[in-house]
Amino acid sequence: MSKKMYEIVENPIQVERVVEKVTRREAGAITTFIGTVREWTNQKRTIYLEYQAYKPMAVKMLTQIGEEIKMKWENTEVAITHRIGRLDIAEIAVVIAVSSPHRKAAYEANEYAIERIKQIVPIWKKEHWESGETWIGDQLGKVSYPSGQPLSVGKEE
Amino acid sequence: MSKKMYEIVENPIQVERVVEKVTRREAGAITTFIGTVREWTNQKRTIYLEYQAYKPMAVKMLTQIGEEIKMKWENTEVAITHRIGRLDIAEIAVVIAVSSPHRKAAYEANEYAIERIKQIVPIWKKEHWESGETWIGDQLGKVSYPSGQPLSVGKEE
Amino acid sequence: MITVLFFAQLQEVIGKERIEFEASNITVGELKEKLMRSFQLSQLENVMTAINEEYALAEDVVSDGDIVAFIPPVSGG
Amino acid sequence: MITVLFFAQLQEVIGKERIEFEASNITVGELKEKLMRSFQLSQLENVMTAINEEYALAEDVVSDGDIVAFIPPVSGG
Repeated sequence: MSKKMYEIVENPIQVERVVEKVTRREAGAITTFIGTVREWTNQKRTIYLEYQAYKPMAVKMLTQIGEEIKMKWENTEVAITHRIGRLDIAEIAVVIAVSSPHRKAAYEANEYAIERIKQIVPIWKKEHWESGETWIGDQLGKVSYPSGQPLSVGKEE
Repeated sequence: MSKKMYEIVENPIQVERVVEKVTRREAGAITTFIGTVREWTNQKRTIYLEYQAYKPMAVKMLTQIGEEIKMKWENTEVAITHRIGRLDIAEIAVVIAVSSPHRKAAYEANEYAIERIKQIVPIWKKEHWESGETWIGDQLGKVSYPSGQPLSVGKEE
Repeated sequence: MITVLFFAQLQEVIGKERIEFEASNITVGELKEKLMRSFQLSQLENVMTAINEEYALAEDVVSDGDIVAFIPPVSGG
Repeated sequence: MITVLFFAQLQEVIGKERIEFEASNITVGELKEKLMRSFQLSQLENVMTAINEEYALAEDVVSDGDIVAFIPPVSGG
């Protein structure tokens, strides 16, 4: 099909547009996951977020996740759009839509998609707090890297 | 709040409008369930559906489901819109949106909502097949009532 | 006066959305019996009942002014 | 010529999005060693590597014309 099912975009995401991509006559259930920018994490207040992606590889990995889902859950269709750049509080960072003839598969496959995104898709989030900024690394058990650590600044080759 | 979180409507449902009702600065995850009209059920082809509701009680029951969710999953927000009247294939019958600070609760609470709707909300679906029509009764184990049965037509009092 | 509402297949079988009649201190169970006789309905057993938009039990009493609704197995969603 | 891409905190620490240099038949592990020395990076161990947009292992070989990307722990979603 000619619709782009897996996209990295720089402008606000329209939920309806992503849902439309998976809407089919044979599907009775569509689930979506919408990830938004949360203001408070534990006691820390986020001012805004900045997402960066390795774009071509991110699209490839999103596509792979979709293929994995279609193998695991029969007759599902998947669309994922992730936004990058600066995002303010309550703005949408990611929309995952899964359609299926039956609802159970639509819920399970959707949750699988977000778990896999957090594992393998090369996208990074930088939290801008009131008190500073940090790149967040979820992949290896919520590791976070305060700027400049654990890497020390060096000179160029 | 003044937004109508639980609604029975007769016109097409905008997913975005329902999502907006639960969008909050403290939520990082929003899940939606979108129930659409499926063309094929087993080997039978649906031409269109007709939904009927006992409207005031349906809104009351949707509200109750929302309250149940807020008791079970901390800091969730819920909005549900169900459409009635005639619906064609692939049109949206129901949208459930749940927001939460964390995604696990948003998925679980959303699935709980659709299960409860199918148990207690006074809304009925009439399938118009190629070969006839049937009111569907899901509540007691997928009972269906071909028109005129098991009730026999009688005269008025 | 009691108002009784019918939906879905029940509404089609009875041919009306609502009926009104005089009665008081009748239970839901008794009301069902009465309607089954009046309309020659073979069964209302697996049809739930609501009084004033709340689900009711067979032994609950219907009073003057109440709105009773018969709720066939639901199929929303 | 090999192209190496940096992202997130790595990009900030190194101060560039990409570097290019001559090399051939070098493994991912050897390339990491070389970069750690060149940029005085204290660690690249938990940074994954992709060759031409596919995740690669330390023993995989980088060839002329390849694009190598260092992928710090991801945090999308």
